Formats: sequence, C-alpha cells, structure tokens
Amino acid sequence: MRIMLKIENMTMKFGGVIAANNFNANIEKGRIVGLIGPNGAGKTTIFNVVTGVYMPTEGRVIFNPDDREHVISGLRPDEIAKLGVCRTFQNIRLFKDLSVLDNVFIGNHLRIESNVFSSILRLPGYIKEEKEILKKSLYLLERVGLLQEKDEKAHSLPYGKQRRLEIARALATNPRLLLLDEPAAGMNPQESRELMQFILDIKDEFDLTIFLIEHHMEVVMGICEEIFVLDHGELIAQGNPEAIQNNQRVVEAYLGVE
Amino acid sequence: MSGMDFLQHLANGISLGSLYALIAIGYTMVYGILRLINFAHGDIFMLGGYLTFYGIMFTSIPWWLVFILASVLTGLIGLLLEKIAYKPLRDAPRITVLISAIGASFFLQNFGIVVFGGRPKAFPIPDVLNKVVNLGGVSINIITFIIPTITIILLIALTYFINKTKTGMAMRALSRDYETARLMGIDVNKIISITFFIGSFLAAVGGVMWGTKYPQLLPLMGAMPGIKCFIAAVIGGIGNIGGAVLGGFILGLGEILLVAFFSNLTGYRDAFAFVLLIIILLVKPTGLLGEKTTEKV
Amino acid sequence: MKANMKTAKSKKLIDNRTFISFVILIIALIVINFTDNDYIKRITSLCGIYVILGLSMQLINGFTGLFSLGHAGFMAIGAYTVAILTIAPEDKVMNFFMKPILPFLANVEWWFFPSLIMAGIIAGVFGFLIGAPVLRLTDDYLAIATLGFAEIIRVVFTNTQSLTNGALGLKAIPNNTNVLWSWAMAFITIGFMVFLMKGSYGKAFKAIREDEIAARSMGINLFRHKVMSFTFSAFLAGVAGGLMASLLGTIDPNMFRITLTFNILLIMVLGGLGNIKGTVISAIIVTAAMEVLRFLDESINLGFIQLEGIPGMRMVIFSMILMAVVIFRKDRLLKGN
Amino acid sequence: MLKISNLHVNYGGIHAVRGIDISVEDNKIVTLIGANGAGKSSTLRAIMGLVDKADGTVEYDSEDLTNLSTVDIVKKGIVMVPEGRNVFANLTVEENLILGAYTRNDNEGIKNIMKEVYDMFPILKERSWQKAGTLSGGEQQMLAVSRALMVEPKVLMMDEPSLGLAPILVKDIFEIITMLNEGGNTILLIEQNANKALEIADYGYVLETGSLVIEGTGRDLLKNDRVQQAYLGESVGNK
Amino acid sequence: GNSATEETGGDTELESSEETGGDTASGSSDVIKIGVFEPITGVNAAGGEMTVEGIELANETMPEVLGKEVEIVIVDNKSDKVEAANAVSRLIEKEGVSAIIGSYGSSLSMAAGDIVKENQVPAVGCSPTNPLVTLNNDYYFRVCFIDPFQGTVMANYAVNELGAQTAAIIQDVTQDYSVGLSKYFVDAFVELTGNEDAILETSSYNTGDQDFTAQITNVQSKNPDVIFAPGNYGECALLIKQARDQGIDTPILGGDTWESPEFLSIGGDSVEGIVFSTHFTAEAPVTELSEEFLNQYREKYDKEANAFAALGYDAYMVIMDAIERANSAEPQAIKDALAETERFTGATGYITLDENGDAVKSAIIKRVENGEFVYLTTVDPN
Ligand SMILES: Nc1ncnc2c1ncn2[C@@H]1O[C@H](COP(=O)(O)OP(=O)(O)OP(=O)(O)O)[C@@H](O)[C@H]1O
Ligand SMILES: Nc1ncnc2c1ncn2[C@@H]1O[C@H](COP(=O)(O)OP(=O)(O)OP(=O)(O)O)[C@@H](O)[C@H]1O
Ligand SMILES: [Mg+2]
Ligand SMILES: [Mg+2]
Repeated sequence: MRIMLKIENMTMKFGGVIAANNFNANIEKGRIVGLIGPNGAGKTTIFNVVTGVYMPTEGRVIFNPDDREHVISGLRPDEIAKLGVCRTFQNIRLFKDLSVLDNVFIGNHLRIESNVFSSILRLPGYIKEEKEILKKSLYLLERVGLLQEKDEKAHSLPYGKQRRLEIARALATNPRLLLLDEPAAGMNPQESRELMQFILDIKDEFDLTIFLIEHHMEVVMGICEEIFVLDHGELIAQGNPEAIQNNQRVVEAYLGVE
Repeated sequence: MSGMDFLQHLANGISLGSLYALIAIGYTMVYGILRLINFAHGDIFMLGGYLTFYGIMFTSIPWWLVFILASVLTGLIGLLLEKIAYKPLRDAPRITVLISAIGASFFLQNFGIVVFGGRPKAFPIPDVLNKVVNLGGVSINIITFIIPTITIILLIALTYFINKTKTGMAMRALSRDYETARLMGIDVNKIISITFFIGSFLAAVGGVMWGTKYPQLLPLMGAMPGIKCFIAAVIGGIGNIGGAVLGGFILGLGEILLVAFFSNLTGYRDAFAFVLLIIILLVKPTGLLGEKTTEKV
Repeated sequence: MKANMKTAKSKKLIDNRTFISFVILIIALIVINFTDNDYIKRITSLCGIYVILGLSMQLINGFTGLFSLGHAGFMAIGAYTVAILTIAPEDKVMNFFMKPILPFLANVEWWFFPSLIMAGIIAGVFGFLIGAPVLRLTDDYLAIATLGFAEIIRVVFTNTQSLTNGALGLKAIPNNTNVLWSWAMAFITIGFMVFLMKGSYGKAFKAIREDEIAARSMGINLFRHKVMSFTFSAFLAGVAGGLMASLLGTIDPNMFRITLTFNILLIMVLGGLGNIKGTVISAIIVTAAMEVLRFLDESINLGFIQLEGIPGMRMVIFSMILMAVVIFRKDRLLKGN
Repeated sequence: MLKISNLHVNYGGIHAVRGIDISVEDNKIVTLIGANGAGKSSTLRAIMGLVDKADGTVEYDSEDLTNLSTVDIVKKGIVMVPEGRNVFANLTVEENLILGAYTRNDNEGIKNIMKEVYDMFPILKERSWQKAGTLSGGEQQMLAVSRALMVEPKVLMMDEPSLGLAPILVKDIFEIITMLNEGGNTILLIEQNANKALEIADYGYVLETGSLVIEGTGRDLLKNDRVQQAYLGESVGNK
Repeated sequence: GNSATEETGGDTELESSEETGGDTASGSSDVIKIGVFEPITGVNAAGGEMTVEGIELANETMPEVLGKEVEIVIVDNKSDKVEAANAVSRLIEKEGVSAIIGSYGSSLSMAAGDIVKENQVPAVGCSPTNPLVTLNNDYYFRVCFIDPFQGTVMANYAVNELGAQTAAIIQDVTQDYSVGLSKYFVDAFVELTGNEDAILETSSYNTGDQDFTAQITNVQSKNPDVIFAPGNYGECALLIKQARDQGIDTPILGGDTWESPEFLSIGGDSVEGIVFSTHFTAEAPVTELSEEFLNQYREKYDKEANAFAALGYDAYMVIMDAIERANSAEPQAIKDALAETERFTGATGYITLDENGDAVKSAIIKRVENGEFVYLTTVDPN
C-alpha cells in the first residue's frame, strides 16, 4: 500500500503550550484513518499543520498523491489545497452570507483555468468551464442531500446540514486526501449513522483517503480502519479499532471506565 | 545641530507626544470595546475646547472648574452621541457603524461652523498656565510639564480600571460579542455608555490641554489630531492603553526629530505619521504592544 | 417546481424592473445630453463619475471585504495623469511658471481616451505596488494603512513641484469629460462589475470577504485575489479621477483629501454593501442631494415670513439625513446581492 | 417552575418554533431533543430574550418573564450555556469565569465557587492564564459550562453541553448535571446524545420542525418506538 | 421649483421672483443677480465668512444699479473644488446671474475659471492671489494685488527698513498663496541683497498643523536676520507664539492674510512687533471710501473690518461700476467694462485692472503695536 500522507517528527508549540510533540504518522492511500484523544490533545492542531494553517515548529509533512512526494509543511494552505488536501472545520466555517450553491461553486475555483479577463468577458472557454462547475456543484449538493436548499443562505441552515455542506464544499476541490474535523458533532445517533454511510460512499466514489477526528465512538469504531490516539500532544496508541478499544491507556485517558 | 538645539527639539517632541498620547487613550478605549474607529472622537475633542472657551468667556466660574465642568459635559455629549448614532446599529455590520461615525463627525463639524462660526477663536489660557521657563538655554512653556503628568496619571488610573475591575473586564469582553455578554447579565448598553463617557471625557481633557498649548479653536480643529492620535493608538497596538501612550510619544518625537534631522523634508511632515504607521504595521501587524490574536481554527 | 422557477428567474442577469429603470436612465441621459443647461449636464457627468467610484469602492470593500480607504489617492494619481498628458505644451509653460515641469513631460500631449486608460493603468500599478505589502493587514489596520497611502500621495504631490506644480495646482486641462464620456465609462464599469461578480473570480472575492481562513483552505490564493481586486479598484478610481480632472479643468492636491474617500464610502454603504444596482442609484441620489439641499443655505421666503438662511445649514442637514438613513435603513443596507 | 406557553419564533420567513408549551418543574431535569434544525436552540434563545418571540409567554414562579431583557432574566437566576461555546476569546480563562459571576457581588462566594469549578475541570485551572480563544474546542466547552455555574443559578439551560467533548468528559458532564440537580438546580437540557440525556432526565420533549410531537418521562421516551427509531437506535461501539 | 431668493439687505423689500429658475435672460428682468460662491463650510470657512460679510455690506450700501434691484445669490462651495465648479455652474444656469464674485482660495477660483469662460460670464475674485487664476482667462478679474507684487514689497521692507541681509522662510506648502508669496519674496530678497545664499533656510508645514516648534528650532539655529512666514492667520499666530515662547526675537514678516482680529487674540503678546503687507488701512485711508467702509462695517457687524471683508466689498463695487459704465447688465458688456476699469475708488485702494485682469494698486504695510494693527507706510506699484 502506498503512503498518502507522512507526518515526520512533527512538533507544534504555541508559546509555552506544546500542542503536538514529535508526532509521527503514516496514512495509507485509500483508507479511513481516525484521530482521537482527549480535549486539547492536539488533534485539530495536527490538521492545521497538515493543511498549512500553522507552520510546524519542527518536523515536516509529506504528501504523496501520485507517486510524487511533496513536502507540504511550509506551503500555504491554498497551495496545499491545490495539491489535493482539503478539510472541514471543527467550528463550521462556511461562507455564511452566500448561497449554498455558491459555497460549493467556490470550492471549484482553485481548479479554474480561464483567467479573470475571460471570466469578465465571458469568453467561450470560460462559459464552458462554468457550465461544468455548475453541473458538478449541483451533483455534489444532490449527493449530500442539499439540492432543495441550494438557494438558501448558508448561515440559515441548521447545524447538521451546515456540516454536510462543508463536506460538499471540500469535495468540490477534488481532493485526494480529505480531513474531517468532528463531522458528527451535533448530530444525534441516527444522523451519525447516516453520516458514516455517507463517508464510506464518498470514499469509494471519489477515490479518497480520509483522515478524521471524532469523539463519537460509534463513528470512529464503525468506519476507521486505523486509529491514532493522542494525549497531551503525544501519540499514545495506534492500531485497529479493536486494539484501541482494549488499550488500557486509551481507556484511562480517553474512553473512561464503565 | 548644536546640543542645545537638540535638547530643544527633544523637549518639543515630548511635549507634542504627550498631547497625542492623551487623546490616543480615549481613542483606543472606545476602539477596544466597540471595535469602532470613532471618527467623531476628534470632533468631541473640538467640542471640549469650545465649551471651555464659552465657560471662561461668559461665566464667572474659575478656570479650573470650567476645565472640569466642560470635560464632564463633553463626556455627556459623547454619551448622547453614542445613543443616537451608534446604539441603533448594535447588530449592524461594522462598516455601517463606521459610516454613522463619519456622519456624526461631519455633523459635529458643520454644526460647529454654524454655531461657533467658521473663524478661529482664541482659547483663553489662564495666566498661570502660560509661563515660559528657561532651563539652561531651553525654553519651555510650563504646560509642557503639565500635559505629560496628566497623561501618566490617566494611564495608570485607566490601566487599573480596565484590567482589574469587573466593569473594565466587561468592557474588554464586549468587543462585539454582545450576546454572550448579555447572557452573563452584563448590561451592554450601560457598559458602552460608561466607555463613551470616559472616552469623550478624555477627548475633552485633551481638547482643553490642546487649547492651552495651541490656543486656536476651529470647528475643524479635531480632524487632523483625530487621525494622528488614531495612528498613535494603532502604532502602539490598538485597544492597549499603554500602547496608545507609547504610540503618542513615538509619533510626537518622530515628527519633531524628522524635521530636526532632515530639515529639507519639512513639507513631508504630515506624511511622516503615515509612513511610520505603515512601516510599523508591516513589521508588526498589530502594533508595538498589540497582542497577536491568532484566530484559533 | 417552485424552486425551479426561482432559479430560472435568478439566472437572468437582470429582472424586468431593473431593465425598465435602465432604459429610463438611458433616455434621461440622452435628453440631458441634448439640453443646453450646463449645470444639469455637469451634475449628470458628476453622477457618472461617482457611479464609477462607488462601484470601485464596492469591489474592494463590499465584495472582497477589504476595508480600504485609499480611493482619494488613486483618484489623485488618475487625475494628475490625465492632466499632465492632456494639457497642451504651451499651457504647461503657463502652469509651471514657478518651477518648470520635468523636461520629458513638457511636450507630451495625448488624446483624452488613451490618457484616461493610462490614468487607470498608472493608478492600477500603484494599487498593485501598494497592495502587495499592505494587503497582509486586515480590518481596520488595512483601513488606516490605505488611508495613510492616500495621504502620502497627496503630500508627495504637494511637494513635487516640477511634476505636479505643487499647491499651485494645474489648470487648462482640456474639458473633455461630458455626459457621454462619464456615462460611457460608468456603463462599462457597471458591465465590468456585473460580469466579474457573476463569474468564478467574483465569487472567490466574496468567499474571501466571508471567511479568509476557509477561503484559503479551499485553495483560493488570498494574496493574488486580494491584489487583483485592489488593483481593479485602483484602476477604476484612477479612471474616475481622470474624468474628474477633465470635467473641472483644474486640479490641486488638496482636492484629494480623506473627505473625498468618505463621500465614496457613503455612496457605497447607502447603496448597500455588495449591491451594484443600489450603488448606481445611491451615487446618483447622493450627488443630486448635495445640490438639491442648497436651498437650505439660502433664505426661504414663505410668503408671510422670511426665514433667514443659515450658511452651512445644508451640510448640517446633509449629515443628519445621512445618519438617519444609515440608522433606519440598516437592515437593508447589507446583503443586497 | 419555568413555564413556556405557545411559543413562536420567526426568522424572516422561516417559522422556526411553532407554538410549543414546555414546563420545567423546580429541581427537575427536563430535556429537549430533536433533529438538526428542529428549533431547540431557538426555543432556549427565545426564553432568554435573545431572539424575539413572535408569540407566547414565559413564566417563572408565576412571574412573567416574557418581555424582560436578557440581563434581567439572568438576574432572576436563569442562566444559559449557549450553543457553540462563545467564550470571550480575548480574555483569560479566569477572567471569563469572573465575568460569569458578573451579577454577583460577594467576593467570598465567587472565590469559593471558582474553586469548585476548578476542581470539576482541572484542565481549566491549568490553563487559567491562557486566552480563552486559543483553547481547544473541548476546553472551551468546559469553560462555557463553568462560566454559567459561577452565578450558582436556579435554572440552568444548556444547549448541547457535550458537543465536542471526549467520551470520558461526556460522562463527567452528565454526572455534573446530575450532581447540580441533586444540589437543587433546575435544568433544561438540549442534547443530541439523546440516550444519555433521557437517562438522567425526569421529563423530556421531542421537537420536530418547530412543534412538539412527543413528551413524557425520560424513561417512557427511551422506550418509545418513534424516539428509538429517529434519535437513538442501538448504539454502536461505545457501549 | 425651489428657487429661493437671497436676502438683499436690511430693509429692502423682497418679491419672490417665481421664475428665476428658468430665466436666464438676466438683462431683461427687474433684478440684477450677482452670484457669490464662497467657502461657507469646510477648511476655508473662515475666509469665506469674512468675504461674504463685506459683500453683503456692499450690497446693502448699493442695493440698486441702473434703477434695478441688485440681488446677491450666495452659494457655498464647501472649500471643495468640485463643489465650487457645481456652484458656479448653478449660479449661471439656474440663477442666471450677470456676474460672479469669488472665491476665497485661489484653487476654488480656478475651478470656476473654465466655466465662466465658457459661459462668458465675468467673475471677480476678492482675494485669490495666485497668478494662475486670471492667466489666459478674459473673464476672470480680481480686486487684490497678486503675489509677485506683495512678495516684492515685503522683501523691500526687510532689506531697506530692517537692514536684513539674511532671511528664513516658513511656508505652508499646501497653500498656493503661501508658496507663491514665499517664492517672490525670495527672488526679490536675493536680488536686493545680491547674495545668492541670503535665504538660510526654507521650512514647510501644512494647513491645519498646530505645532511648529521643530521648524522654528531649525530656523533659530540658522540665526537669520528676518523670518518671512506667509500663511493663514491662525497657523501663523500659533507659529509666532511658539517662536516667542522659544525665546526667538527675530523680526517676523507676513502677508495680507494676517490682518484679522483673531490674529491678535490668538497670538496675544507674542505677535507684538510683527510686520505684514495688506490692502488698506483706516489710519491713513487709501481712498475716501476706506473710512466710510470701515464705519459702515463697524455699525453693521459691531467689529473691526479686515482685508477680506474690504476686498469683498470692493469686488461688488467694481462690478457695480462696470454695470454703470456699460449701462447694461449683460454679462458680455459687464466683462468688457470690467476690463477697462481704471483707478476705480475702492475701500482698499484705487483699482486698475491690467491686461490680465489683475488689480494694480498700492500695498499698505502695518505692524502690530499694543495689540493693534498700526499703519507704517504705503507702497505704490511701479
Ligand atoms: N493558536 C493557539 N495558541 C495557543 N494555544 C493553542 C493554539 N491552538 C491550540 N492551542 C492549544 O493547543 C492545545 C491543542 O489544541 P487542539 O485544538 O489541537 O486540541 P484538540 O485535540 O483538537 O481538542 P478538541 O477535541 O477539544 O477539539 C490546546 O490546549 C490549545 O489550548
Ligand atoms: N439567525 C437565523 N436566521 C435564519 N434562520 C435561522 C436562524 N437561526 C436558526 N434558523 C433556522 O431556524 C430553524 C431552527 O434552528 P435551531 O438552531 O433552533 O435548531 P436546533 O434544533 O437547535 O438545531 P441543531 O441541532 O442543528 O442545533 C432552522 O431551520 C434554522 O435554519
Ligand atoms: Mg479540535
Ligand atoms: Mg441548536
């Protein structure tokens, strides 16, 4: 199996706080990998480093979408996104005042080939591109079940739908690696289950590798093939769901004893 | 340049700087709480000057009492301004509030022209404050000592107030998150009123001091000091009171020393504030003492 | 079904009402163009210029969410470009009577249109050069830095006498701007804005306005798009400045003070942030209102009573109306698009 | 007793809450469950006076709160932990807590309760000098709950307090809720974690598109088929 | 429409002229309209206000010409060029004025230049001293002397009366008035002293500045015999005060803008002894009209007149004179008559308009003594 994402000796400090300490991980292509750990363990921080929001204090991140390794630590978020890494946010960050459709439309922007002048002059090349983008956006909205709401403003959607819209928007960038930060937060068990199925489906359909943070154990244990467990910025366990559930340290630090 | 000249320049710079600092404090306070560039701040400052003028010219109240009364009255006017121009816009986008602030500023200026007349008035300086002392070849008006003293006292008092008292904390908490503040039982309107009162009071104190130092009153006199003091506040790190004072001194000294050392650049003096501002912002985007608020993602 | 109809409608670039107002506007302009009332024509030309300015401000502030206050500076650049390029050589000699103009500019005399384009280009280049460093700043910091640049430009123009004639100003700029020119440019600008915002790049601008971090993570190169928006905006402001110079026939650095930028900002906010149609309307209304309100400065004769005119009252009332509009229309000011 | 009658909330054209009646008896835990967008948060926000009520009344101890301002409602001892945390980002953790006690004036009492809160969430004590905005999501959630506790409220309304918390802390949170309730607090709880919520609740309401569809004791609801199917299902994994 | 009539003076009867809006044939109606565009608001408001006072007084003094009532229509130009152009355009098109007076601030006058030229309506400036205002414009006139003359006068005074050999300049770089005057002073001063390096320092500031201490300290360190500091009276009064506070007793010279009561009240003791050139004086009345004007002014406004009021007064009177000589209120006729104005007796002197339309007249030099402006001497143009 090929390694899609390699995080090497990554350390991230904020002043005195060490959010991630010498973290190492390899994520294989085509897998769904989970990242769990207590609050404040540094999970989101790792996502932020991978997507270029933060520059790691030490270490590096290597992305390998198609047999060409790119060192992505140090690149800007938009450059990383262009290479094929996209994410959703723990605190939803939609383009609130724009329509649902526009949110997804904008996800396509990084792949646009026409320049700004042909867009203003609406040259045939651009028109063609725009048509394709529109078609794809509508398809993605249908896929996440938001076609009905496509003209609503993003902020007026309820929480759960906003989460799905974020995923649709991320998919619009044609990612190879998708990072989901607590996609099931704010969903009830029933909705979580639908989400799990959805994640499995899009993984196959779009040939994705998925890295996800989640506190809903039914989701993590249900779909992840491999799980990393973080505590105080350090990796304390790694393995398949079975092994993790029975790992003493994980139970103590994170799951809690029944 | 001789040593004497340099000392004279230095004294001039400190004197101007402390005045900038004094006005910048009020600016930074209002900004820190409402995240609003209160463009009318300079015009409130102007009102403070005029009220003092009328108080001294047309009443028999002793000058020091006029100074205090005028400042308090200006504070109340500031409070009224907030109620009319800003309060209805609590939940509106910031740029709308800003336009309202600009409107308020236009209004006060034109109101000033209609009511006070467009021609300058001479600010009546109390004689005790209008004495020149000569310190080893350097001539200094004693107001030059008074202004920094007031500035420092206010700096200390306000720093304590903002950081240590519950009202001060509430002020800092507010910064546009009114809803959560309300959920804590914080009376948002009251806190904002207090802020405006203090801010306008400080502007008036600045106006009175300004008048004493530069005894000319004009309806538009607040515009340039207003912008310069805002720059001072930004240079120091907006929202930070110590920063405002620091920024004020840097700006004042900088302007004077620019002229001192590059006498052929005097025509560019007004641009200096902005050049300095841009350089500092490019090096340190939140100003010298401003805290970096990286948004947690 | 209903949703489909809604989209069908929203897909059309302009709805019927807009179309009708558009036609009326054009007819009005044609009529005005053929009257010989200089005053009305002048105000109408000015309206066109303010439409361009309002939209240019809208692009950077309303659509891209970059709080920029540098318009007066870009206008100054555009105005001086047009002035220096179009003033006849002999008039240049007359203007620069204290200190001669830089030799390589002394004999240029361009046609109006290329000068206007050049005004836009030079302003755009400055926008690009200024934007590159300052667009790293956000919010109010950006506002105050851009405002600073505008002031710096003004101060520089005041002091560079052999380029701009300093405080003495320039006169004898050929009066090319008329209703036709200014509105032709205004319509091109409107078209530019409508198509830009409809397309992918315009949407990317809006995304930046909504959430920079998210936009960045979706692969939008913030810097490139911000600079692009800023440069376009500067270009338009430069063109408007050029039109203004040619309308007035004379310019000087003091014209380009902060108040000028504030006026444009005002037009933008009254028109509704991100609202193209609204901006066009508010540019016309604000410009006309300043003239209509002139009666306030004059005495008013009500037949039985003579009201003493209070000079300056116009501006007092104007600022009061402005605040009232902002306050009472606040809900409708935003999100026009 | 907190009593809400015929509550309606509109957002422009959206009719988010459509005439619901809820009563929360003293010293009880009442929970409100429902799918995304059902109108749960809107209900709480309307009670607190944060959004306008299109219609309906709110009473507490037979006192009419309908038209009181948020601040006055807080002064009556009714406090809410908002959805999505909303900590004061540029203030430190400690300052956030002090502001939580804004309406109190007894320094001694504030000190005591602050200690209690720190005991409940030791991580907050560790981070007491950190700016709240830089806390992790879960830490912010803890801070938001703690901040509400600072007034020692009579009625505590919580909007998804377990959102984004690690499983171990989710357990803690529910324990804390039970504990507070035993200490005499009245609690109105919104939860997506319907299983847990109904387990500890005395009474529950199920909201669908703005209207109440089922109500009953926690235990009854847990057994209800419709509730089972729509909101609970059998849990996977984390048993 | 909304056309309102301007009050023409104290007790003149007013009829509301209904169709003023459309009526552009100014010669045919019963009223002769004279437009005034001055800065009533904005940065130049002070100058505008003073000028308008003089114009109103003149109108009151001479409310009729050729048996027709003269109505002045005052519009605000907001100290803004664009507004100034609009204002003038409005005066011509909407009010149908026969002639225009204005404006304080040369740049504002220049904004009107093209418009009056194109519409062939004459304009008379009261105090714009920038040579560009009238250059190449047959329709623009002014009743004040221009910068070259005034600058020379003061240089002469500095060299001949004060015996100065060196000088320093402190100018307001944003004002054409100040920059122009300084330049002519420098030229004349260098020529008179025969010393290329007679100007030791040129320092600048901007309108609206209030702190000049740095510039002053620099100038002081060069130790010039005289300081020439033309500019607004407000800024200059502060400048002089700050110079005196720093212990500088070098003579300070300035221009006509200084003559206003505020200069004295703001400057206080500090401005004692400063010298400047101006347009007229009460003590040695330049003309028989000066005295009369001063009295009328005192009576109407209960304060002392200054140069701007006097120039406003003269601008109005010069136009009246032209109308009388032309025996017509047609703009074209007025313009032709204006161009031929010779030794017209105004409050500020005998006004002759030269081929540029600029006034050729004598300058007065005054000094501040015991808190009053005191006449020193009269300098005739040669
Ligand atoms: N910008 C920042 N400045 C300072 N400290 C930070 C910053 N970002 C994160 N931290 C700290 O780093 C630690 C890790 O935060 P992170 O958001 O990665 O946690 P997490 O594992 O995602 O937690 P949660 O599950 O609660 O979201 C936290 O203690 C947080 O306070
Ligand atoms: N500010 C708003 N503007 C417009 N519509 C809104 C607004 N807030 C909420 N809504 C709408 O009101 C309805 C109810 O929202 P509410 O937030 O109360 O739901 P909820 O039950 O709390 O959902 P969740 O579980 O996702 O938090 C939703 O359809 C939502 O889209
Ligand atoms: Mg996280
Ligand atoms: Mg909710």
